[in-house]
Amino acid sequence: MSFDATNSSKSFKSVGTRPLRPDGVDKVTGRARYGADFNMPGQLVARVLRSKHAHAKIKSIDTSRAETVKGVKAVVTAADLPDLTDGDPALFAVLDNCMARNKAMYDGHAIAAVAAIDEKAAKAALKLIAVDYEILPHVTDVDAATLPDAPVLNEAIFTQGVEPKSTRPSNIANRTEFGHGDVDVGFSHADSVVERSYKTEQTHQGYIEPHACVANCNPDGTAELWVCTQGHFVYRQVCADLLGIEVSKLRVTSSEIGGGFGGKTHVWTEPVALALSRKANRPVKLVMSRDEVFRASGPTSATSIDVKIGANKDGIITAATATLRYTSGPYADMWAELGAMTSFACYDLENVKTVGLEVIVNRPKVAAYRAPSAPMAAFAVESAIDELAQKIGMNPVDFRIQNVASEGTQSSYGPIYGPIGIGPTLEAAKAHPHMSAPLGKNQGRGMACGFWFNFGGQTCTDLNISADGTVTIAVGTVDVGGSRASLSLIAAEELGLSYDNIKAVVADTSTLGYNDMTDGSRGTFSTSMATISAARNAIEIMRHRAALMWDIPLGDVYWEDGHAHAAGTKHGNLAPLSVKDIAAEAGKTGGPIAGHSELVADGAGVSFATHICDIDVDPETGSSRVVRYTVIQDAGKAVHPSYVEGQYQGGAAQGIGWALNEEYIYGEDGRLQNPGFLDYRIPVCSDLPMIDTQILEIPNPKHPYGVRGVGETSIVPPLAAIANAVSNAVGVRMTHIPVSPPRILAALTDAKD
Amino acid sequence: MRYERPDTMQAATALLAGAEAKSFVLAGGTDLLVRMQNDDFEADLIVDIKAISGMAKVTETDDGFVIGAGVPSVALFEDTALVAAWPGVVEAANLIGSTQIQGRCTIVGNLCNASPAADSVPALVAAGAVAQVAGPSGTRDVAVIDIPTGPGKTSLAKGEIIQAILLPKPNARTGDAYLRFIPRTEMDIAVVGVAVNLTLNEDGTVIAARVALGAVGPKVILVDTAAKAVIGSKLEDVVLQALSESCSAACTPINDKRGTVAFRTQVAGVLARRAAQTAYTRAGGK
Amino acid sequence: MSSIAVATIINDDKVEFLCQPDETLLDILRNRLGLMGTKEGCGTGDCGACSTIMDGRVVCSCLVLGAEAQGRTIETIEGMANGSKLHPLQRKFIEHAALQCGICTPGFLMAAKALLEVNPNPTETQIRFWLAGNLCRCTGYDKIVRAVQDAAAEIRGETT
Amino acid sequence: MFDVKLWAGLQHLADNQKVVPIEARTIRELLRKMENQYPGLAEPIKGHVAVSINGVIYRNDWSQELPKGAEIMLIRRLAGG
Repeated sequence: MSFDATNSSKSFKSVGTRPLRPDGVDKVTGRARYGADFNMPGQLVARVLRSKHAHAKIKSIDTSRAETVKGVKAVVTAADLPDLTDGDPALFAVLDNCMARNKAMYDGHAIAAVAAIDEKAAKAALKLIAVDYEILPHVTDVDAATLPDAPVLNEAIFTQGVEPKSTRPSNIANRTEFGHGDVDVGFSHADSVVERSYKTEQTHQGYIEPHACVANCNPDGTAELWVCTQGHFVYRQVCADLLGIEVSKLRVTSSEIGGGFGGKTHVWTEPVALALSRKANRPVKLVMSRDEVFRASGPTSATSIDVKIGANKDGIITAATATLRYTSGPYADMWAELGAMTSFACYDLENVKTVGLEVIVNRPKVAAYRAPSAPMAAFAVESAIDELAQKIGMNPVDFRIQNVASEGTQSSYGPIYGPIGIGPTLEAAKAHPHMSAPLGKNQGRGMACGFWFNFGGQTCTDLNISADGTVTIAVGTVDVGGSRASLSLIAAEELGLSYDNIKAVVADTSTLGYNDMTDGSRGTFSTSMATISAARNAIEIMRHRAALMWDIPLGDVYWEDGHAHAAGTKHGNLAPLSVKDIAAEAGKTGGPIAGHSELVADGAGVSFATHICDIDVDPETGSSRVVRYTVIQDAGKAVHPSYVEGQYQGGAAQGIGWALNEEYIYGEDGRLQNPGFLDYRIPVCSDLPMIDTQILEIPNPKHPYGVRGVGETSIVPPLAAIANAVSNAVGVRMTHIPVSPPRILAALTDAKD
Repeated sequence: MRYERPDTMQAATALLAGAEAKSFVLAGGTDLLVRMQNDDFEADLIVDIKAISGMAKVTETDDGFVIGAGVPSVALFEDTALVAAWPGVVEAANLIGSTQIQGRCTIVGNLCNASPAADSVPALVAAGAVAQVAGPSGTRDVAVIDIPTGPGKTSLAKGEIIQAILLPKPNARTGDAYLRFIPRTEMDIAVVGVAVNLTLNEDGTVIAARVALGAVGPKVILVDTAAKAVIGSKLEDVVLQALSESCSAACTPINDKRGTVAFRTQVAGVLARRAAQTAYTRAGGK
Repeated sequence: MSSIAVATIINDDKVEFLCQPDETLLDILRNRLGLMGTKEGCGTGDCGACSTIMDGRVVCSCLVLGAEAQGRTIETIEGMANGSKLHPLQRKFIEHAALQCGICTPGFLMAAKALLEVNPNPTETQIRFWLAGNLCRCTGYDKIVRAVQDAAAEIRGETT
Repeated sequence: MFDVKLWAGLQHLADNQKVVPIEARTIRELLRKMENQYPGLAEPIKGHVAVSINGVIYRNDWSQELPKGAEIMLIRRLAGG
């Protein structure tokens, strides 16, 4: 805990360069092993039976016929996953979501599962499981669920956070509030006010790799899990808790991960695979189909948001309020709260109030999706900001600059900001050639700002120096987008070695201490801190070894540029010792040389971005195309700029998809209509232009190299940037995301009438 | 389930005619294999017709073009004579799915799948294409428009296979075009599809027209009123307006995950106008 | 269901296998032949992760029956490099950081290879439309398109 | 002495106080004293609380020292993607 993470600005040799990623060859030759690419001897195939009802009481489940199918080795239901959650509601929600206990809460909710020698037998068995359902009334729409006549989905849920205490069960699980000042007074000073309601539809992270795992429970109480996950240590903890396995007896190995974006921070089927393996006493492979991924894993919230913002004629915002209703699926969670925290975070406001309402619906359990909850809030707020700027006759970038938060501003969610980067991104946007480029006919330009937190958290790195002077680093944060390259650069920088001398691997849960997940933009931020710390520890050891090799006092040995140097001239101009020199003698100077670090990388700070986008709209069909897109974001320090750009571009593309075409569509029957990539329309290559990026580097004072997390913020502004661009192109304010062609055409038609 | 790959059409139709339960013809497989992924899919027999001679060929005859049932869409695009004669049909066939799908999917499969939103079907109907149907008792020719009877349903009898599509040689000064609306730029099913086929006289006046709509009714719609609106004209603005209105009026769409009634109706008219202008230019009109 | 014997050529090797009539080529490659470089993202031809080249045309192997491979020539990602020498597309994908998670990469490489074989000098628009059947959720496609352009230039002999 | 601000979700567990004055040197001491004063806070402090010190959010490092005059706020532990 003594590690000093303070930024000490320095010039870099490795950090900031763009070497080839260490896992590149494996990934372009098909050798990289993902979740579904692993097999064990005697392995069974698992399939899950899922509810086709949006809401139904499970009166009984009869698995007896399924068990008689030849080749079937185990059938499990909720009875095989007894409740060991000890009153922890969040953990119970995970358990109930893995396997429905009393009620099916959404189309796709797991009811039972089968392990068999092949897929055919498993499928045949699923058809023979008899479930007696009592169909219950359902509700999937966020607003409908809050109406007084809506079916109450969970009789045990009473709205938390209201006074006086609520006495009737409700689909509003909790109410949270943030802000400061007096908004009524603020609005009384406003010359112009914009007040509107907005809606966004539910989207999915849309990773191309479906969830997949191989589970193996042994009769001696040990177990293994091979799984695609953003956090194998967290999966280990949750699975051990749910199955009653001692944590250290469950070894979890993270495979290469084919995309996660938050959706693989949460267990969905892994406890089921373990339960099947335990019952069958055989390894079990469970791979979700794409249909299952959409119906039963991690979408984000659908939302309905009311915003009111007032400004005086000088362009100062005098008050701002927002009420944010977020769906969380069938269980209480905290998604609306995150929306309420982030909504006005970009601005310096004297009077601000946000209220979050968490809404229970018959949809899948919501999981984090890249800067969870922030994009929807930003859509509503940044749309209103744009409209207000127009109303008072200021250009949108100047209006934002006028009201921007900076060091010392009290954030809308409470704390006072340290040094932050929103102002510089806005200034950069204002100066960017994109901002002044001419627009064509039927084109519109939009801009928006976005905010997200950075996480730190528990992190370990083991750094081992081999006899030839090369170095392996074993890290515990899953590499989702090139972090092994970044962390190798960091180790090379700190040790003064070349990048090629470093090999980074992701360790399994039995070979490294606990690590939090790769989430909250923390992977490179946190593990680079642990890696720097581990490297410094190794350097200390190497100084000792050099002193021994030279037989001089430790105090006379200093480290520079990858070498131990003897200080001054009193030791007879000893030639510096390289890492290789020292490593070669390690056996004689005290054994293998390693550096370890176990730390909490707290104090990660916050992250901001500004996006600009041009859209071309066909006013006759409502078709729209993004023709130019620019991302400006503060990275603190870009360790591997190519992969920082990649995060900016990828987040923007996901946001563009969300803004234009992606949405969960539910039928009257409460069933998901589009659980596939055909009708859940993520952007394809021909939908997008090149996405320009501008990396700002405002060093993070709380990181030795000034690094900030960069993974998530880029998905926050696009919804609003696109909506603003479309609104400007067609002259009608678009308030419902996605702004799909039917919505644009309907808005144009309504405006004409 | 059995998989059979007969060498002759007689053998193929006999297999299908003799099948006791559900059987399917496999050509490109881009619809059939998707259906096979469904847990509820059951079949007793799949007959792969690609080994039958002639299935994989486009043949130009004195009367027109014979497109075998196994010809993938991409091969139509590679046939320069066909592209010159029926650019609208080829562009429609080339809108089905991705590059990967293009390498496998066939216009016969597109027709037999009987989706109201099939891209190539309106273009074939506008072009006056004929399906050559082989059955246990010989072959018969059926107008393409008479093959689909509703979503997922065709007029083919048990044991019958469409072995080829016949496209006539276009008359002089004929041009066709197909446009569809999709939310993205690729990979979507048509929300609306419009095909227009025009023949002009020497002064550029339309003397024959066929206008067909997809995805706005339970099956492809041939819009006679739209054809009447443009015959005798040079596609003046008022004529295009009439064409557009008659197409919108002919729509009988539904609201679904891909589009609304209002959207489909409105956009059908817009695309009809645009497709007509392209067809007119291709026919040599100015 | 009785098994079907299939003889085919995969990555220049004669390969024989037995399959069930309803098994896809993707199932065969992954489960029977151990060629797991070909990925399954959807199983319905919508994502392109399972792209392979069959008789010179790129196809979704999830939409081809194993039995249909009889007598065909199939290329998969495992056959793309020439020994230890990467194909220019493979090298440029790494150089341009055109992959993040990498699950879509084998499919993109197969599709891009097929493109450059028919069109050695594609425009950006042609690249984008050709690759529209390959979904990538990480990159926003920018670096993928640049990698393909650069590889094409190298294959044409225009750059290093 | 710090005036520790509570986020709205905690206030009902602390006699509806928005601000609680506490004397403490580290986060650990701060949380322990708050728990002692308001036992209802024990449950959220166990798993759902992060501490903001001058705008920097600490989720885990309870040994963090509290600088004189710092702005201290208890906020929700967040989830990320």
